[in-house]
Amino acid sequence: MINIAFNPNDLVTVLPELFLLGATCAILLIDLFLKQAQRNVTHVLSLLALAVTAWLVWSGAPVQATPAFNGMFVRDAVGTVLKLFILLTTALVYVYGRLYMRDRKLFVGELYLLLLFATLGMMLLVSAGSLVTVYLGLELLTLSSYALVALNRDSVMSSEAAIKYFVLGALASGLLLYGMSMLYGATGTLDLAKIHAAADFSANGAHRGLLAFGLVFLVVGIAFKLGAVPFHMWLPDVYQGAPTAITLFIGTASKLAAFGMAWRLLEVAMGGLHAQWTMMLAILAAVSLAVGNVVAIAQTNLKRMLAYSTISHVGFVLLGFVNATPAGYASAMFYMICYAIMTAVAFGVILLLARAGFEAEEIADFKGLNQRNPWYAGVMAIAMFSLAGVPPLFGFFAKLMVLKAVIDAGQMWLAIVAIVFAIVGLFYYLNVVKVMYFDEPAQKEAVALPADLGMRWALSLNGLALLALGIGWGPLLDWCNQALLASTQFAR
Amino acid sequence: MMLSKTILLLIVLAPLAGALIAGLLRNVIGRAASATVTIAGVALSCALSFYVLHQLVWGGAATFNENLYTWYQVGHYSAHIGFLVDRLTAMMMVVVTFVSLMVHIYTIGYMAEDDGFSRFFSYIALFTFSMLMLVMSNNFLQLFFGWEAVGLVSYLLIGFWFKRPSAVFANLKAFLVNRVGDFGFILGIAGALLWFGSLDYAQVFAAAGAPGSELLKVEIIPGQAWSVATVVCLCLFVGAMGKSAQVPLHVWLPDSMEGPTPISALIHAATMVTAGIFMVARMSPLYELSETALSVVLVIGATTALFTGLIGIVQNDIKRVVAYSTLSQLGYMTVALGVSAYAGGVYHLMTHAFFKALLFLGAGSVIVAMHHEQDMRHMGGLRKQMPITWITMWLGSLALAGAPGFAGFFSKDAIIEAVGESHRYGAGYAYFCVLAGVFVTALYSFRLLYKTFHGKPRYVVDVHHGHGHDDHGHHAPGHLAHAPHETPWVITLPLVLLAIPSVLVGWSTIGPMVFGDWFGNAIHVRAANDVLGELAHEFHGAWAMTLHGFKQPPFWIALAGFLVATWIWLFNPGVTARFKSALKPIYSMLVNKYWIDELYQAVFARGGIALGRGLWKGSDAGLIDGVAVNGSVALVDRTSATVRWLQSGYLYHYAFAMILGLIALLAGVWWVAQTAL
Amino acid sequence: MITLAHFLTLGAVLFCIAVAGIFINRKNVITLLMAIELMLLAVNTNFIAFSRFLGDASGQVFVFFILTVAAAESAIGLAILVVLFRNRATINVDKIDSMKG
Amino acid sequence: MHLLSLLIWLPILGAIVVLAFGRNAATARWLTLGFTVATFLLSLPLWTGYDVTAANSMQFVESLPWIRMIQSNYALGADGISVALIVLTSFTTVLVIIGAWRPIEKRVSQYMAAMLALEGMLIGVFAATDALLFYVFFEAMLIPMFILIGVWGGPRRVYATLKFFIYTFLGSIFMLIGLIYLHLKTGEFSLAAFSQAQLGASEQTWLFFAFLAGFAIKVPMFPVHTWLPDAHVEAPTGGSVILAAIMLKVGGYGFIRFSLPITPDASQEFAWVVIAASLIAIIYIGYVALVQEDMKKLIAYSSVAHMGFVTLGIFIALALVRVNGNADAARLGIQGAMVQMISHGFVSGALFSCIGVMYDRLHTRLIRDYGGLAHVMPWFGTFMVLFAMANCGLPGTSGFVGEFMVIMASFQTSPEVALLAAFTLIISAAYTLWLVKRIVFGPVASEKVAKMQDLNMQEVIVLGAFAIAVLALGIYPKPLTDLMEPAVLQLVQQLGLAKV
Amino acid sequence: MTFPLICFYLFAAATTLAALAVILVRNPVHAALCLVLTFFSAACTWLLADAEFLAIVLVLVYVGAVMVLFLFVVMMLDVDLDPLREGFIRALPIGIIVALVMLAEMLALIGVRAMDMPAVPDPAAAAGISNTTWLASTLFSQYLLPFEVAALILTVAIIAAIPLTLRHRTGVRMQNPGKQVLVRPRDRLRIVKMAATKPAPATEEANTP
Repeated sequence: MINIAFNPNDLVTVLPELFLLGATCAILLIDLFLKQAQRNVTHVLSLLALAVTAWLVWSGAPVQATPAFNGMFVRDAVGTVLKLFILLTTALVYVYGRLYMRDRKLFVGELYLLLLFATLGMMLLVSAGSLVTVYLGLELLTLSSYALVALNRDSVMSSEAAIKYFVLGALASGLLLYGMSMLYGATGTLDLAKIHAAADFSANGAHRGLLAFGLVFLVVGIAFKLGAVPFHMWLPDVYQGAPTAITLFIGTASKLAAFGMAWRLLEVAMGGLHAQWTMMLAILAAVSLAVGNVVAIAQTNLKRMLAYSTISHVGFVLLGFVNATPAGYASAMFYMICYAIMTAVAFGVILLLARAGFEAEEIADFKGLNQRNPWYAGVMAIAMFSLAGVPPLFGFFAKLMVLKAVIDAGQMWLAIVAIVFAIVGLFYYLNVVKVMYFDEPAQKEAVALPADLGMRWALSLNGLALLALGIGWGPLLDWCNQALLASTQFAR
Repeated sequence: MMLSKTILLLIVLAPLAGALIAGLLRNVIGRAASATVTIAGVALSCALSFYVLHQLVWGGAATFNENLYTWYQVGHYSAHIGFLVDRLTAMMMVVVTFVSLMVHIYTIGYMAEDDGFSRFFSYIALFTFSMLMLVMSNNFLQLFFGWEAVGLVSYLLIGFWFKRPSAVFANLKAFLVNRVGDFGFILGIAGALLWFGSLDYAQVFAAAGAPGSELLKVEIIPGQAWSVATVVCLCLFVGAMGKSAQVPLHVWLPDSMEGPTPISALIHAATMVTAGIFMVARMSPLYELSETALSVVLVIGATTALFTGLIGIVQNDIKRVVAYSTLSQLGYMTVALGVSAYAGGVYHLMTHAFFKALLFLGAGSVIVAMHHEQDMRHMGGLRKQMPITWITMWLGSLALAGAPGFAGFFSKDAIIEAVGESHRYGAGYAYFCVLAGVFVTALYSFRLLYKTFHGKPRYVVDVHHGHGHDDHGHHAPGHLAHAPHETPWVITLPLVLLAIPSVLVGWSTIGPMVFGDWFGNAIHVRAANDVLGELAHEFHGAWAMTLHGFKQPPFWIALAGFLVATWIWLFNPGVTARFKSALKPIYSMLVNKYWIDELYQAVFARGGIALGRGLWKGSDAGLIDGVAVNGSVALVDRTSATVRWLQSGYLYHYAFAMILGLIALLAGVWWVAQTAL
Repeated sequence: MITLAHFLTLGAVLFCIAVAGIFINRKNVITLLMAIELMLLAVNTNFIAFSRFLGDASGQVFVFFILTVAAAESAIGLAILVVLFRNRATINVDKIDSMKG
Repeated sequence: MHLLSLLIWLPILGAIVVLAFGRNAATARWLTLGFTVATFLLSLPLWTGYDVTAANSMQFVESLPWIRMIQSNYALGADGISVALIVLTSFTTVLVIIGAWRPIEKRVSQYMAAMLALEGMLIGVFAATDALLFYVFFEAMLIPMFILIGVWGGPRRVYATLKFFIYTFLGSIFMLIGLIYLHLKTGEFSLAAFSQAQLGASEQTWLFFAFLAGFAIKVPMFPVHTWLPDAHVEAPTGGSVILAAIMLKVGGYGFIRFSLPITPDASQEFAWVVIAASLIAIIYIGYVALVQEDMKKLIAYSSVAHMGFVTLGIFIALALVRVNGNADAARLGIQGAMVQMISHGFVSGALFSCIGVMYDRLHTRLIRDYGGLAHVMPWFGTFMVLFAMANCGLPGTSGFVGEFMVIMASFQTSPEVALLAAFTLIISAAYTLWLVKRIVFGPVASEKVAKMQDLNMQEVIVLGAFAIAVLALGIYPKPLTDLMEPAVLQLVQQLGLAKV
Repeated sequence: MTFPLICFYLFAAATTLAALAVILVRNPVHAALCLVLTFFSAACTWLLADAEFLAIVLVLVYVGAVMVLFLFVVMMLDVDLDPLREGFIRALPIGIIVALVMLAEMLALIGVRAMDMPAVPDPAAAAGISNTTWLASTLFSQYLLPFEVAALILTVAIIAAIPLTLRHRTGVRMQNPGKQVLVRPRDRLRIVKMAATKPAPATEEANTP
């Protein structure tokens, strides 16, 4: 009597995820038999897995969005773009973090497995077609993240960060679930596209209150994941407390995933209520910009400063949402990708400079870097200028597109708020450049950097990418735009 | 026939070439060559100027008015560099180049021992170039160029001995005061451009002369419609006041005596300071449109003529006496302009150039002889040691005082009579001033002669006191290293050459230049204002005028001045002390130059600095930087330092924040839902 | 007769108690976790109620997943708590503030 | 022939080359000199090749699609105004490099690279005809300048450079909002499209103020000038020269390129704001300059005052063409502003170089530490006096030309404005010559001053080149005004047409 | 008022009170026990909504596994209780106010009053199948993918929890019985040969002068 409707084609649709799952399981088994000295095998295998997955994502990208498993999963262009960058940034976490983690005796199989599982969760999340998949993907990601943050279990900071992250994350997912239950109640379905179709979004709709009510909780859940004020409180502590490589992961890949979640929930499911949520997001964006930028100024810890900087950047991403059109989402996605690349550079340099027993996470640790390691000082400066939004670096163009979206939405005041706080933001980014270039180093001689050529090349390329994308950002923007156009069209 | 453009260019460029060679290559070519090349340039220029004058006066050459090149051309606005050479110009060219040549020659002797010998030649040649550019200009732009260029050279020369603080103070002061004049001048030019549509003299005069141009009015102050001619003329006259040192912008000229004496002769007596007079004469078609402006010119000129002369009486520095005399004489010229007797003014300009240059160079000769002692209180009885200087100085002083037959007599008498004839507003006051001025002129002129050349020597010769360089200021006042003796021929020759025209030039020129139509259309006087034309009816030749002069009040007044001066300074030198104590308030007023310098110093210099400091500290550093810029930064910093503690580190606070955020969003949605329904 | 409103109100009340619990219990992490469990219970009640009143099974399926995930979450959360306790010898939230500002 | 592209990218390529191969200081210097000289030589064909008779004033046009989605192109072009400023840039940079030959000793390759990058971006600003491209160059040049001041600057360099960066960024980002708005309005980013956009009165008003924010700070105008003195005082000599000689011009250029054509009606309505600020700059700043104790600060303030003439000339043109209907006078005003910009480039560059010469010898910039330099450094004294005279607008020097034209033009519409503007004759002479009096003239101030050496080879080249430029422009400005005339004419015609 | 409704009220009241107790009692152990009670009562209300399977799962999984885990941890950590209650009274009013405001907003927004609709006939009962079957058919058809993902999540929980809590203590002395057995006497005892005589004390002689 149980009718298991199983379409084998669905497996093709989820092939990248399936492969990654298989690879993860394989790595799990292989890793069990490796001695600590052979851990590099896991490293290479994981990178390989990510690369193949990325290739599968890219090569198998369907022309049209393809749902699978009864609409639980949708493979569409937005998902493709986000997944590729998620895979890329996760790979960067491996490359940048290897020596750092080894120095801290965290170079263990679990690191790789949890990251792979988290990646899988993110891929699921950004392709989710149902509230259930959103929830499960999210939990797969966050549960792995909690563990990753706590991975350095002998560190007071790490465990403190983990507990904060965990409690607040659980609270947030509780709130999100509450919202989902309301949506379900109002529409009788968990499928995102069907919610949009079934819901009566008109002002006098039967379940209008329920929908609006659920929407608030969804927004809270999204805001938490992104780190928008006032749901941002976990972010600075987690950034600071987590091992830097994990911070890099949380700051880049999982933010991309959060963007995907936001888009799925807000546009695909709740597009009809955009008048409501744009208003909410506008306020959250304004507050995030203000708090993020202002508080970042007072920071002396670079990771913490970058956390507040993240909050402010999230404000910008939300600005893109305010113009609830494909172009607006495209600008937000563009911004998020840009942000991920920039942040990867910043954390990459921190990781590069960190040694056993030395975290290189205080801003003062960067004093006179230009005299010691001019090339990486340059890379870091590029990242900082880009984060600050100074042309011709990539960060500027992301800001440009978002501002365009906001102004297009007629929310001039938001644009003004954004730029005013972007100015405030200049202070702390420039401060880092100032420290690197203008201050005298604590010690004159060049610091021996870890001899990981792969990391050096990756970091250099990553930094130069900010410059290159600042000149040739058109294709990426086009890509984002087309992805969102196609996906939004399909969702309707 | 036409004047050759090449010749005119040569006149201008020859001194410039000399200046550049002497200035830039002075270390290469040496002192003698520097002097030679500049003198050659100026001599060429002088000769050609005479030739041009000859061509114009006797050769029947037409007025030359041509542009050399366009400076800029924007729409119908254009500015050019070009020459207007008519008789007025030619006369000025001759005066300038002649006096300049004399000064060049004189300088060889005067500056013989100075380190800056070549530099000095470069400067004065450059001055000659600038002054020629000024007088030969056919447009306002080039006029202004020359105007400022001579100011620059004046600045450089006053501060020639730049190690002396007083010299660099004086040159700054001179430049700034002149700049005040230029401030008005440039506005006048702008006004001419606006209302008469061009920078070109000919076009401006044509537009101004067109019927109805008097009706043009402008309301600078709302409700007060002024004739545009008045505005333009007054503005231009401000420039003239600066350059020609009219009250109240006269303060720089006495201080300019810090420069070497040849400069005082060339720039601050003969040529540059008369640029204002020349300019007003050149602008006569404009000035004729405005009675108001002319009245102002008249009153200012008269005031200058009398009151600066008074100061001359109490000065002890030989050059300063001559300087105040210059001021006073410039006042006379201005008065002439004010009564529309432009030709009289220009004529006095010319005669004054000769005798005042003579007086200055003579004074310089004395100074050289006295080893750069300038205080007359330490002179006396020099007539025996330096007879040539003595005689030429006497001739110059007689000319200055207006002794009948001398050049100064003709020019000054013409002016005084013209003033007496005029019915312009302020003419009565002016008449009183110029008459009183005659007395004053005689007084200080002869005082100078007596104190310098007559009586007993009041200096001491310390033969033992070093030898070699006559460096300035090395000796105590009144102590000389060597006995004074007559100066070399390079100094005395110019004195003699200048004395000749000082004495004689009036005889042949007064008729045509003042009472005739010598200047032609270079000077334009409306029939109603033509006081010189009135006087011309009574003019029957120079001889008759001289004889007539003996019957006129100026002569008697001058004679009175002479007698008083003789009585006091030749026979009763001690009486001055009694005068001083008896007329103490007046005396101290004169010694302190009516406290005008102090007033300016307090109001403009110190006031300006105080204002600047106030603006800087108060507004720039205080308000804009302190409050707005750093204030907002500090505000952000403080906010940051405060707001960061919302991130308390406590888990429950974090949870609160989330819950509160949720409640706020819920409330917002609820509120929007309520209002929407 | 039991209506949807009854269940929803129960859910809301449970939810609010959970919120109040978070506010009141400022010190003990475990109680915080329990409050969150209460919140999940409220959510589940909602889902079940909606599922019942809509005649749709997916709500109940969702609850099934929530229960599963909550179990996993508790495992990880408590593991983190243990790690924390080992490092700090306390689970007093007031003492866990080495990172702030 | 992609001349403009070449001019932009050659120095930037040079920056990379110098960074890569400039380990040795001498190599870095010679390489940089080579690149700058090449750029300068390449910029000359712009001037000689510019066709003043052509119908279109925008020449050397290049266009490549850049960002298709937002219709932004890599579009370059130069009219007379641009050409003049580009040549000024390439000329000045050569001198800056020569001037830095000896004084810059630490991290030479980075200094040189920053200068080269700056040059390329500055040329980019003047050549861009796409608003986004313009903005990118406009902002990007802050980065090398930030580094230049911060690394090679004086004791308070951090404060100064941060202030400089944030101040200028603040203004320009408001402009960015305006650009985006215009983009949304027109669908593209080309300046030509922007100037043809039909805009309502209120739109124009806020756009005008957005542009004003950007350019006023750059110029800088009162009351947003306070970054300039600090930046100048702390910057190394080369930085000061570039800053004063070229970067400030970007503001004036922006007014001409953006404010006037895009928002003519609002510009007209609010011209009084700019005119008032310009007049305040001329008088107020003049007084402030008078009392400065630091030479660089004094010249910096004087720059503010002089740039007041630029803004005055530009905005007086609006009143002239709109109210008085006097298009020729408007052209005169804009020409005056442009000539003033070019001239100020030479004069301020030269003055900062002079101060650099003194600073290199005595390591102080306080006026009271100097005195009697004419005695120990006669050639230096000559140059200093020349440039001081140019600074106070002596006819025959370039400083006079622009001021004269602007005063003439402003008198055509308002004698009162001209009256206040002409006040510069007095006040600029007062502060400049008082400065000269205290440092060049007077008795030799101290033993240290007595030991100062006269100019060396590089300094003579730098100051001599500046002097030639100052005099040439002062004596015969027509080639420059002719070069710019087509562009100015076109602009003035555009101004005549109301958009509302 | 029907019997199910009375039951509902009873269980709901029990749930609420127990939930209140969870957040108000001092001792975490008591709180955990109250939570168990809450879950029980809630499970009963679920039964009233015909969700038998989930009600049982709640009791089995939650009460049986999760709550036991909670208790285990509470007891293992042996927390000092007194400091944990500080500030409780101070926070109470705020907590109550916040909760009430929240409740009011929620109820207002949901529009509870509009929700007084009766339940549709139980579809499972209508189809003549059990609730569990009904659920399972959905779960394994429509929700196959999530089901697999849920399995993954449990795997992650294991992978995560083990390294966090498993601890190879260093410095702990343990006995290895195998080694003990294999030990030989000569491993423990070494016979050292020493000289029989002791050298005479030299110190006394040195001390005598």
